[in-house]
Amino acid sequence: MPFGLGIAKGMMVTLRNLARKPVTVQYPEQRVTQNPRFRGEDFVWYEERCTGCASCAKYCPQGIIKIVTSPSGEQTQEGEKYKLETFDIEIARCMFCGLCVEACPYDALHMGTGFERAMPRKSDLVITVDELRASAKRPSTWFRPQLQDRGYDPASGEEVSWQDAGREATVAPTYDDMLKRWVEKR
Amino acid sequence: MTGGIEESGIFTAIWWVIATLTVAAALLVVFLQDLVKAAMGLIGTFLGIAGLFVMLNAEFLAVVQILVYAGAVSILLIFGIMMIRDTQRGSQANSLRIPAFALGAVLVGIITFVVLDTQWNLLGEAMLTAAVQAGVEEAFSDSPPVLGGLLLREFVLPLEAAALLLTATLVGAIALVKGE
Amino acid sequence: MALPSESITINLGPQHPSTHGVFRIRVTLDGEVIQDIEPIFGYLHRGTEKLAEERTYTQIVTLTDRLDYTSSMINNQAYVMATEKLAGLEVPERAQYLRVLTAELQRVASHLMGIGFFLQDLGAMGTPLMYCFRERERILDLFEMICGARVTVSYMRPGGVTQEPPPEFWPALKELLSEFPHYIDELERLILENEIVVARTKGVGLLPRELAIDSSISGPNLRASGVAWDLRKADPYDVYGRMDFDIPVGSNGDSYDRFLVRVMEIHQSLRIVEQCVQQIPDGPIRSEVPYFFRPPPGDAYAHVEASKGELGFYLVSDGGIAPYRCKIRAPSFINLTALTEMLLGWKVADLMVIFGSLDVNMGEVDR
Amino acid sequence: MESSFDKNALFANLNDIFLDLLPESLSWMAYLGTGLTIILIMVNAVLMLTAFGTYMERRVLGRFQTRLGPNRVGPFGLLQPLADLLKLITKEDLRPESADKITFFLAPVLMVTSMLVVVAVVPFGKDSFLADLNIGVLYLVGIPTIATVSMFLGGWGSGNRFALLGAARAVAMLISYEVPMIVSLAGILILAGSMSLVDVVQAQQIPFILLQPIAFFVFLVSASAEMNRSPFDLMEAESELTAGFHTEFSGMRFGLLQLAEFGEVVVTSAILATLFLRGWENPFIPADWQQVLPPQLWLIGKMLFFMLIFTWIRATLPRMRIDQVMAFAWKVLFPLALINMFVTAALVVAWPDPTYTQLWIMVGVNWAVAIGCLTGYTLSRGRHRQKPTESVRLVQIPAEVN
Repeated sequence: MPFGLGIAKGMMVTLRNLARKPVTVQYPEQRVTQNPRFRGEDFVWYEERCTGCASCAKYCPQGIIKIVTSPSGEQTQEGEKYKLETFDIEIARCMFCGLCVEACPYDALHMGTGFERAMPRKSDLVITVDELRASAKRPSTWFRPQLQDRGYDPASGEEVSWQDAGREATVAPTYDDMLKRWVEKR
Repeated sequence: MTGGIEESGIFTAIWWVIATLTVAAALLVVFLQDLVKAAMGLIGTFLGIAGLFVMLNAEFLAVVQILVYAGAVSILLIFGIMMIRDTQRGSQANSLRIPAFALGAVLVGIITFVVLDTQWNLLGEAMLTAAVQAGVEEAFSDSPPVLGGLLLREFVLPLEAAALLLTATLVGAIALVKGE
Repeated sequence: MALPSESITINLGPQHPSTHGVFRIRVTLDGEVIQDIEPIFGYLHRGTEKLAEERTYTQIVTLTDRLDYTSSMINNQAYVMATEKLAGLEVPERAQYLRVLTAELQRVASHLMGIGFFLQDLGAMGTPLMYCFRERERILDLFEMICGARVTVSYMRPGGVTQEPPPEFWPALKELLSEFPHYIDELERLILENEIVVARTKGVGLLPRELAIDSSISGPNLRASGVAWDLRKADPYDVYGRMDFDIPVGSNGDSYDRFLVRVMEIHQSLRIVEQCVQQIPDGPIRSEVPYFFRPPPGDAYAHVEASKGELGFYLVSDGGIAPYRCKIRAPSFINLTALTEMLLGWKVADLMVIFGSLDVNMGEVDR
Repeated sequence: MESSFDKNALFANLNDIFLDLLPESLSWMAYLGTGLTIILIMVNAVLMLTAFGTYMERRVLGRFQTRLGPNRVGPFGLLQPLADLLKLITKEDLRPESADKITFFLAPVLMVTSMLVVVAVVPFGKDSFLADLNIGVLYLVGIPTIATVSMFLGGWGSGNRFALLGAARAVAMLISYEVPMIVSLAGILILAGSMSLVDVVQAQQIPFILLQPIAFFVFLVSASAEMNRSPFDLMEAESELTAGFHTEFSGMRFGLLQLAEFGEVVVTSAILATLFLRGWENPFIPADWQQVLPPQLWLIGKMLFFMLIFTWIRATLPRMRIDQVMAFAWKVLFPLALINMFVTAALVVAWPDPTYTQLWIMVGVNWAVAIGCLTGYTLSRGRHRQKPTESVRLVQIPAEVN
């Protein structure tokens, strides 16, 4: 093997790559396609589905979900539903592991799709209950096979109503049902 | 030379500027305490001398001066200086100060005497024959071939002797530094 | 008369372009030659082991992502295996295949990064690094498809994995498998026989076989020193026992061998992925494990062949919902034990090469 | 001595213009004015080319790495150099406490100066150049040594140990690479019979890149070492010494150093084009043919070509180690340059005044020598050299199927 052939081969590789199309994208104008399961920062929350059980808060490894409830008087199949007064997600410390979503037995909390929430102050990095109520309902399909099975893609911009977000449309499941489905379905 | 420029004041002015700078740099070398700055002064001197060579139409010598002295020699010098721990103060207690001063004074005296005593106008009107004029112009128009001819024909023995001497020096230096 | 020269001490790091994170080496140099080194670490200490003591078993998975952040999947796998051993959990077969599949993809990604940064340390202006990252991106895309995150995956759970891959995952994986060998070939043409790379790495930073074993170095670094030791073969976990793959073993134990072993392991990992795709059965992907579970008091140690070496988790349970103690045997940390022996007498430029060839990750070293 | 006036049309024209403008008593100022004007043009041309060179280098390097490179400022990112300049100027100019004031100030200035001064002898057209020195080629290699001094001063004066190491490397390396560089040019000088760059260009009936392949290789390598480009960028090896001799420089001082560095690429490309690719003439077709492009454009085109090659090398090759770099200079490049010198000298002795056919025979002989050298070197290395990839083997352990 003549000396210098290795270098020559390497030079040819770089030369070939010169002709190749760049793989990088120009971020604000172009974006890479985001997968439906992407775990983004803007949580999607359906107040109608939430009972205020605070499973999410309990399951969060960082303890960043703060929930304050009061009795609402509204009865459901299992009993009284709670009224949510505070539902703060301090996403400055959030690591987007999705355990809160995994924990939600009523499919009320979903991961979002966004990733552009740079803020000058840490206090701005708290998603309050008002923001959760008002935000666009484009849930990520992470840990939501029912959305995925339907072929839902949050990137399409389509919003999902609270009736469609659950594993079953309206009827809240029993605990046994829930446990069974929760464990078996995955 | 097509005259004009050389006879005008600019040429002389530039010469004065370069000469002053060279002497100033040389004085810096002598008087500065900081060794590195003194070395920088030395580089300045070398560059000034190169400039003077250019003004004397000896471009070859000028470039060699820059290449060898301003480039290589001074770098090696600085390299050596850098290895000294305290370059800021230089050598303060120097017991040889007075003898050195005396020797320097004698040298300056000799040089001054030689400069004053020499009959500088060697190529005066009387001696400037047409043949000499032609030779001078040839040498000035393209000095490297002339230099090469001189070095490799007339002075080839001294050149080789110098080369041998330098090689011996080099080998000796390596032998000294490397130890066994 | 040998002239004595004065040695100088320089601090490489903690902020330095090629210490792969925040690692600090105090180097005493004689000219360019390394006389003495003192590695100093702890700049990235986050107390993972302590944090694990106040997380539930499931929540700890998220911590393991951040150990060696270039191979989160393998960390997840090691941790959940320890938990399963501790709690005596069954893992469905499909989940085991999915674990092996993702772990091998992660190994490819991690090795690509190791190779890329190694060549960056050699001074190759970022080109091989860019190529490596380009290929690694494709794997990360698959991870995003499968679990919604690219680096901090948190994909595995005690008793299985979180989610079934989406239907589009399988064709994407197939495409990747068909194109990847081509990319690796290109990378090999670019660097493997390059005279400068060979001159810079052959015979540099020798790690003799005995020293490697004595200082309990593991992973590609050990295999480059001529020891055919791979936990996937020596102590097959999950479904590695069914996989047909070879172990690249070096003969010199120099930087080049360490680097080449990684390149060759990429091919073997791709082989394993292919076999996984062929063999994977249908079935559940997670056994019934409640979110808060209390393993019986006792202890368990599980180890996997991570991309950097043997990654072990030692868990002690006191019967509560969180482990009493969690000890992590981080391969990067232990691979650094022979650093001094490997570096002494080499030049500063070799320091980067040798350190880069060890492919350590500071997230794991400092934990 | 032949004055610049006689050969240099550009100079003469400008001088005439100045003479017309100025009154008789101030005619001596015409010379000065002409010189200063041409210097101004040249310096600005070099600086503009350097600015464009940084942009091109970054774009092309980006494409080599399958990314885009700077494309935000202005159309296609063309204003990126301007943005860099603005950024560097507005940045705080820091000088470390331990730095030596004078050397720290002098280093960038000296470096830029030495880079710019070299351009003086590069002819950019048949009758247009700043100076046609009769020692032009020597000047080309002589002046850049001052850059070495400035690198050393900068590294030493920063009071930083990384910088000091970088400076020590720079000095050791650059001094050694000057030797093969100068010797490699000997072949060209023998062929051209003159040290003047104008004569060198006109002597190239066949471009010297064909006639002097070894000299081209040696010069290319030593030149990239002189400009401290990869694979010889030891003195600023960012993965080892953070930034080498310019670690402590910031703001516009850093900018000047970078300018000098990229400027050296431009200047070296110009030198390469002049010495090996017929300078301002068209590269391969005989000179008496119709000129397609104006000479200046030919020169700039060739410069861009060489800059591209430098970028290509930079994109591909890793850095060598200091001892390997030195060994390469003394054990490979220097003997090669010597061989080339002797072969060329022998050929010129054989045909003191070669015809076109004899020139082509010379090309053949030189290439044969080059290939012979490569083969010989390979054989001498190959005796102990196995294929590098053979050191790792695959160990097969059968799968235990359960």
